[in-house]
Amino acid sequence: MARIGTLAEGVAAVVHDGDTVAFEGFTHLIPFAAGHEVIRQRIRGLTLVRMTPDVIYDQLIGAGCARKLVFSWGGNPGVGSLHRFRDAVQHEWPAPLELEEHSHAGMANRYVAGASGLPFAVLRGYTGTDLPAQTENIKPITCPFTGEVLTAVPALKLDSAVIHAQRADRQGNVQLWGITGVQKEAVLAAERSLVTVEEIVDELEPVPGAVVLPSWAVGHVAAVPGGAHPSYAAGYSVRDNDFYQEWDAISRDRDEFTRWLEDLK
Amino acid sequence: MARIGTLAEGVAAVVHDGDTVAFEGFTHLIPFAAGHEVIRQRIRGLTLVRMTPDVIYDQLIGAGCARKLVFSWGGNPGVGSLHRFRDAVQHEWPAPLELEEHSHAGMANRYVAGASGLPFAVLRGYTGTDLPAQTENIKPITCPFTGEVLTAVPALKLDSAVIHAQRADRQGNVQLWGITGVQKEAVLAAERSLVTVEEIVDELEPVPGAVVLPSWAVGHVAAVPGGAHPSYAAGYSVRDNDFYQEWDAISRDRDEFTRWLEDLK
Amino acid sequence: MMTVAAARALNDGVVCFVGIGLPSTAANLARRTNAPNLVLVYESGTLGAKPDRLPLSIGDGILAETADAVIGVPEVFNYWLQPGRIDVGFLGAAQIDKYGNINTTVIGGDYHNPKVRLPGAGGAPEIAASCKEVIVVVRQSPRAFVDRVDFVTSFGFGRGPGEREALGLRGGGPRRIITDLGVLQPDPDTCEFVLTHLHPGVELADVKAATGWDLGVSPDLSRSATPTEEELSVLRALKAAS
Amino acid sequence: MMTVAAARALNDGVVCFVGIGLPSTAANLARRTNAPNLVLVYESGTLGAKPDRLPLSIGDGILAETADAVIGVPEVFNYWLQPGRIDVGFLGAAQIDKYGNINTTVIGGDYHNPKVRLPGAGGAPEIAASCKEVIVVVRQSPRAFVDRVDFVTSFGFGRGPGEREALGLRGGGPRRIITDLGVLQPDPDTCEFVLTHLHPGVELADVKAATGWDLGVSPDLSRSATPTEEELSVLRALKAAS
Repeated sequence: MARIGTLAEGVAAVVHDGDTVAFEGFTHLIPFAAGHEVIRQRIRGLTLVRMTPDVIYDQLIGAGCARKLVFSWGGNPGVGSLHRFRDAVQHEWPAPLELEEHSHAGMANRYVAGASGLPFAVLRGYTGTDLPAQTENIKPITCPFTGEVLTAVPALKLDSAVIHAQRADRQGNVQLWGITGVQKEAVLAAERSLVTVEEIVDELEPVPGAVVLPSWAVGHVAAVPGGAHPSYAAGYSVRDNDFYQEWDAISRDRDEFTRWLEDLK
Repeated sequence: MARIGTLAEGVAAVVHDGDTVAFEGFTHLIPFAAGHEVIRQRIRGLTLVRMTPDVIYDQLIGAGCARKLVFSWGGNPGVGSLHRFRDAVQHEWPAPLELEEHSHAGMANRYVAGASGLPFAVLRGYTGTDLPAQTENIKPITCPFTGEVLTAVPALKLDSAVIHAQRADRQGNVQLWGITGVQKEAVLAAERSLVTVEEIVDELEPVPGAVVLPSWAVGHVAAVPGGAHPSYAAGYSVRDNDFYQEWDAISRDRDEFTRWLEDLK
Repeated sequence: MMTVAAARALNDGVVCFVGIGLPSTAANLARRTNAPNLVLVYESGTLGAKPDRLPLSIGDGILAETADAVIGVPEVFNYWLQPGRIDVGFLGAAQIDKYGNINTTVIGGDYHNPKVRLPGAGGAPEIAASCKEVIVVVRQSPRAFVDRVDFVTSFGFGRGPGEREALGLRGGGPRRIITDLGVLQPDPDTCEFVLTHLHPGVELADVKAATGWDLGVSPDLSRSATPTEEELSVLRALKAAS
Repeated sequence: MMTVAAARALNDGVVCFVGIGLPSTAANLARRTNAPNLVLVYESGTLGAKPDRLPLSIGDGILAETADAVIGVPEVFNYWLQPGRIDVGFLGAAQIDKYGNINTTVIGGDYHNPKVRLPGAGGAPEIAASCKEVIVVVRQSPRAFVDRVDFVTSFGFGRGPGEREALGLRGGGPRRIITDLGVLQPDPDTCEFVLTHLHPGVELADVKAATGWDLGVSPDLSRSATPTEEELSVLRALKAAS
């Protein structure tokens, strides 16, 4: 059964120094507030896993929480580059950042394999590209029936996963809807999980397109209204596109970013 | 875009002599009316694919439409045996029936691989059982990352798939809800598909838990109210448990069954 | 008594993979008596179903209507069963042997020309492989309790200790066979099932006579408690409502 | 003009995999002009989205609200893209070479110490592999149009004919590069991209100067039609609504 508590309790219980951790949410429902709490709790040495690192990982990387990034697309969606990510890769500031790079299809299948208790996934992917040469984690695999050669990627085995959802009930059953990305897979691929929610309600009324994670498959739940800002929670908030633009200016300059970081703490 | 027509047109267009065909529906939404139309159109030489052959395949097997059955559990759920299936296997009546036998997990993954355009699927399954010795279609596969040995099964590549759904709109978009089984996978794993529906409506109002198959992924749609009887369509009908009991008596005896068959035609 | 004993075997709060028939009845009895927080998972794709009557099939509408979540069948097996998220799996058997291997495929003859063709595997091979523990519920008779099954549909302990580990199976395997006469559990050293409980009114000789191998008896053999009035009345109510 | 040319490249009724930015604008323009039955698939999991304004991100709420179906991200790639169900994929590029190979990963230096770190692959490698055809939309400059890309993020025709087939790629590969100056298409024999259309007011010399390889010219070189009043007004309205 999921434990219901505060954001600070949830982050402390779920995200530990040195963890391989995923904060997921595909544009929608990105758990920004939990990311900020990780920065405040000075958690270090994280291997950050996420399909689209986005502004949330730009912040965690700039704050020095990360040692490695496993990802498939690292940009500020609709705006441009992630400057803290680039600064870490190109100039090792504030620390070197190891990269493991995949395609979306590869990452999605790695989550599925992790959620499925399998050591690897098979896909038609990466063929002809220079990506396999950069990692041990993309290998050929031969179909035992047809002889066809496909691509294998290892399962994501996460220490921890953090997602944001619209709501949970008092038993800790979690409900999310709209664009649901790979959030269910991230939680199921992780040893420990934290779900921040817009609200905790007496009963989860069914919603079309909703994904429900039963309480017994969830570690911790914390009510954090607005916890996805500047991303959004369908039915509760809209995306703060202006902040994504502003982030370009904040993050472009180390001093400007450092001021933002001090304000956060 | 899906073509909307009558049941007879749909069956004639989709299910051909010698096809590898799946009629899917997990207890719920079993396309019985379409199966009966296959019997009426005297379609022959079918390789019938289905996780739970159920009464619908007992009827098709008894009627002599099948040459092979690919399945994972062949019983009359809640009642007992499928007598036509047993008679075909044990006494080759009305014709010999070749069997290819899997577990539910294996069959479900074979559908997923078919829907995914992959030649095979990987699972933790069949280990230690006598099932792999009976078919070429269960083989070991080694994880290229961990060296662990798992099980591979080939994708189901279907010529045709037939399912029943609650409704479609006039563009041929299909909506089903409740227990949705492997129906989406069956349609996506097939070259040709037929969906019988309870009704055709102007607009598909969203329903919690619904699966929607877009028109451009569906071949043929036919309005067949009650087309799942004696199984059921949530929101439209309830399961006719008495018929499942009656089937035990009808199917137990070849003459009794033959009378049922004559009445059907 | 078999149903009551099966219900009692379920601890509160565990996640239980349920098939139709006796397992479903036992699980629903447990949810109303000793295990109110039991989580029922049906292979039709209903997680946390809370039916107020006994479902008549694994795809009964009452399951979807009362479930915490309804998912597709591939997800049941891949996301929930395979990774070992299910605590207890219930299985039936046409034949079971002294190492808890189960046959639901063919009896007699050979595979291609069997004497009796049974329904086959269904979800059982992976339930037997992946659940933390498996409870087998089956009526005891020499025909069902055999020295060696004709066909291994679901793997128990193979031919003895260490085989599950060697095959890489992660679940704990069969921990209990509940019959109409008593309860059998595997000997920790040999993995051979021995009698641990006699149901009320049953004599040891009855059980031995109903077993096709030379049945061992646990040194701790005890007698199952008689069904309570509450258990019986809940069971009657459940059956009446269906 | 780049947007209008991209919109015109979409035939009515096709299923189109759309990224944010110019491809999304072009696809939404096409849906309002020459291709009212265009099916838009966004990688965020919306099948058949019909936004009434331009979405600002790939996960804009308007996409889920107007879609025929909303699915998880793994399903987008596994059930819809991978099996070849998508007719047209739109891709951008930081670098593209004469064989239509695309780089969106790193420029200069080497992979571990690049001069410029770009966002990476996203969905592009599998879009390039699996769609029946790919349309690349990119501003033309010698820095972007290079003889050989620094890193192959998405495979076009490799180093020439036969390579896609040898690799077992099932999609048709890049069939069109639409730029701000004109349109390039692969020569059927060499797979090298040659200029097939000049946009209004652009001279051949301008295009050659903006290309980092010795650009070939199709014998059928023609001039793109000037954007119509309708195209321009729909485009203005789309942009104003966002």
